[in-house]
Amino acid sequence: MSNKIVNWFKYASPQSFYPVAGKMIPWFWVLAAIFGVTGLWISFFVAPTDATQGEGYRIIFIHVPAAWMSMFIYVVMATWAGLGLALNTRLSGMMAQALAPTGAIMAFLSLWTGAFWGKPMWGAWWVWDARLTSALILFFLYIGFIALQAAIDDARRADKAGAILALVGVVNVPIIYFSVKWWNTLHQGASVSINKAPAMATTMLWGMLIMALAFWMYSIAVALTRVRAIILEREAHTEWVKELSEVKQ
Amino acid sequence: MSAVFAIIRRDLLLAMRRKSEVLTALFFFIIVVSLFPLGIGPEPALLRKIAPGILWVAALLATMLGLARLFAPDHADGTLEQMVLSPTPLGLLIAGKIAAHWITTGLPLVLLAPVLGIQFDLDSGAQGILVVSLLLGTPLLSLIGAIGAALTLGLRGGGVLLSLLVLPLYVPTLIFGAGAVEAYISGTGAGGHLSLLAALLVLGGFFAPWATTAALRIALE
Amino acid sequence: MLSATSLSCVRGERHLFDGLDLAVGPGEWLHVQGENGAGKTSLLRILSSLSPPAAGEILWRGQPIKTLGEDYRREMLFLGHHGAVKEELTPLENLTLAAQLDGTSLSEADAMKALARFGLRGREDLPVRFLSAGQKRRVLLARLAVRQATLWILDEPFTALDVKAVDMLSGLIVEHVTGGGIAILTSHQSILLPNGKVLVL
Amino acid sequence: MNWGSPAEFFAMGGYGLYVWGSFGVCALLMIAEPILVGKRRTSILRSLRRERIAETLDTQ
Repeated sequence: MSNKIVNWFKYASPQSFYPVAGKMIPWFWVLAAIFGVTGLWISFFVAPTDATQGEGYRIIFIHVPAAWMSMFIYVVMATWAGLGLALNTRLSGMMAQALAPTGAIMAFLSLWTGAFWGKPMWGAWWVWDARLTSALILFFLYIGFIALQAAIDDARRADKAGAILALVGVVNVPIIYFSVKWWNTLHQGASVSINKAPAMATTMLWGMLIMALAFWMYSIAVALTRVRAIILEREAHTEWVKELSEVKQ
Repeated sequence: MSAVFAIIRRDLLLAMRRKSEVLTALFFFIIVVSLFPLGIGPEPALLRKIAPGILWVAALLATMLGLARLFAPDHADGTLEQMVLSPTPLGLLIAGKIAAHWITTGLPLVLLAPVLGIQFDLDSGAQGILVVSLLLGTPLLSLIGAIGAALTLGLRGGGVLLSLLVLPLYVPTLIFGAGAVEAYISGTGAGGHLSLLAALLVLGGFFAPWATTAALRIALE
Repeated sequence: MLSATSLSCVRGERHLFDGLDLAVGPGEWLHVQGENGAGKTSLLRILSSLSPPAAGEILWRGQPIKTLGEDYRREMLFLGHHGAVKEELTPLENLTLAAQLDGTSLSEADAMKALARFGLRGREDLPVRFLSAGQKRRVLLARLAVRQATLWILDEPFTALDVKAVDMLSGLIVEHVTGGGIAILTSHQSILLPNGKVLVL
Repeated sequence: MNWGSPAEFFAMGGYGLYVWGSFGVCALLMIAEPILVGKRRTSILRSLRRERIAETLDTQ
């Protein structure tokens, strides 16, 4: 038991995590490519045309994974942040910082694709649908997190302040989602919801799941690449960074 | 406990000595609310419909005005350090400061709202619900805002950053607060909204001082 | 009574000090010296429990101050660069509110007496912003006089004081130390007080 | 197979703008993000190497 904890802490130091991440990144890119190609193939060539929404529904093959990932990344980010506060490990804050831009991009994609789906289906680029509205607020939360960290010069303070904001955010996200949904039903929002678009056929579900896996692998690969850059930036003055082969050449 | 009351008394005393800050927020509230009919048109039915939303959004923005100065003066003159070093737990003192902030910004808005409601032709029942919703909601605005004020303490561009952090977190309060009045006007009853608002207030009252304290300790380290 | 073992302090990338040991007993005072940026203020903030040390431990009466918490803070008085004096409040209000914040009670008569001792008689009811910089510092001296604390941690207490006030403060410190108290302070001037130790950073 | 010809594929049954607008922006961001992250990495590596050279100059 104690052995496991020691091992875990060993990988929690930036110095030992840096090479491990470097080894893992190519594999996640390969997985992302495999799932991505399969997912695209299913979404365009296997999944049949929808009876009511025609070909337009194919947008959900990226909309839903982007929406899922934007929420999932926020929770993962808050978890890292919480770990950082509780255990005072340096890597946790760097991970949270590395995840935020990818999460923001996912939130943006879910908004963008939502709008491009909404235009033909609802006849408007933007509808105050409960999901789109919560996605918009989630996007603001990401931007706030990134802006707060950018405004603080001291890296340790930035990590800790960001961690508190992420934790406050993660408590609020369900409340926001619930309140927006409540607000939406009271005002009798759109009757077609973007997620239960067509009667979910099995092939569509598979396509969505595989695309979600592709997004997931992509996010891990990008976040790990970014965390490696952050480690180099923050540990620039340490000996081990100066001894790295990519620095020495 | 006496230290908590001392903090509240001190902040109220300071607010009395610098009346302009309190009055600015109050007049901001009045002016913003009065601008809407000018922009939209004087039709009473329309105004009645948008009144809850406008009054609530204006209250939210007016609360934001003073937030950046919630901890900044205490930080600048070293009082915050003394609060950290006080034998009384910092969380309690912070709760006291948040209470004082509400008394100086939230409470005046609650008292003023019915007067402005007249401009929007709200009947007395809707006025009552408006006051109750603000009474439950404005403390929540101070509580959530305090977290943002603590996080952005001493940062460049702190004021703008503060609104970026805090406004998204205000969404549930806005929805339930304005929704309560709207629900009353449309005849569905405001009970559900108000009890949810009260539940949020309990949750915020429990967590916000704690998160604010943690954020302040980080800012002071 | 107050001892610290192998303290280190890191600001950003810089190590201000490492492996610092110190011990001050009752009836002693410690003069922390060093160039600008040597970490004098940082050391005082660490000793006062405002910021945690990067490494090392601080003991008060043999117990770590981290676990003592409020019991330590009740016995300790810290005065930083900024005096925690509110410009809008009068010296009297500042003094009583500070006492309440410290968890002690201060009668108005005692507060007036302390202010009078430091030459602020007749200015008790004037908002502090109408006072001169030196008079503002005297409000702080009055606070030192009324606060019952065993350990004083004072960051640059002699700045902005005129000759008379410097004497008053020196007298106050001597009185405190001979009464069994402890004082730790930073100052650019050399101070001639009995029972002093010097720590150079 | 859903599509008779490439033209049909690109038209997406009249939803071409919306479907390709979504997939296009998605692809664009997912290409741009790794490139930007890669740039961040090369720029920090470059400054680290420069520092190394400066240090060797100091010791000489």
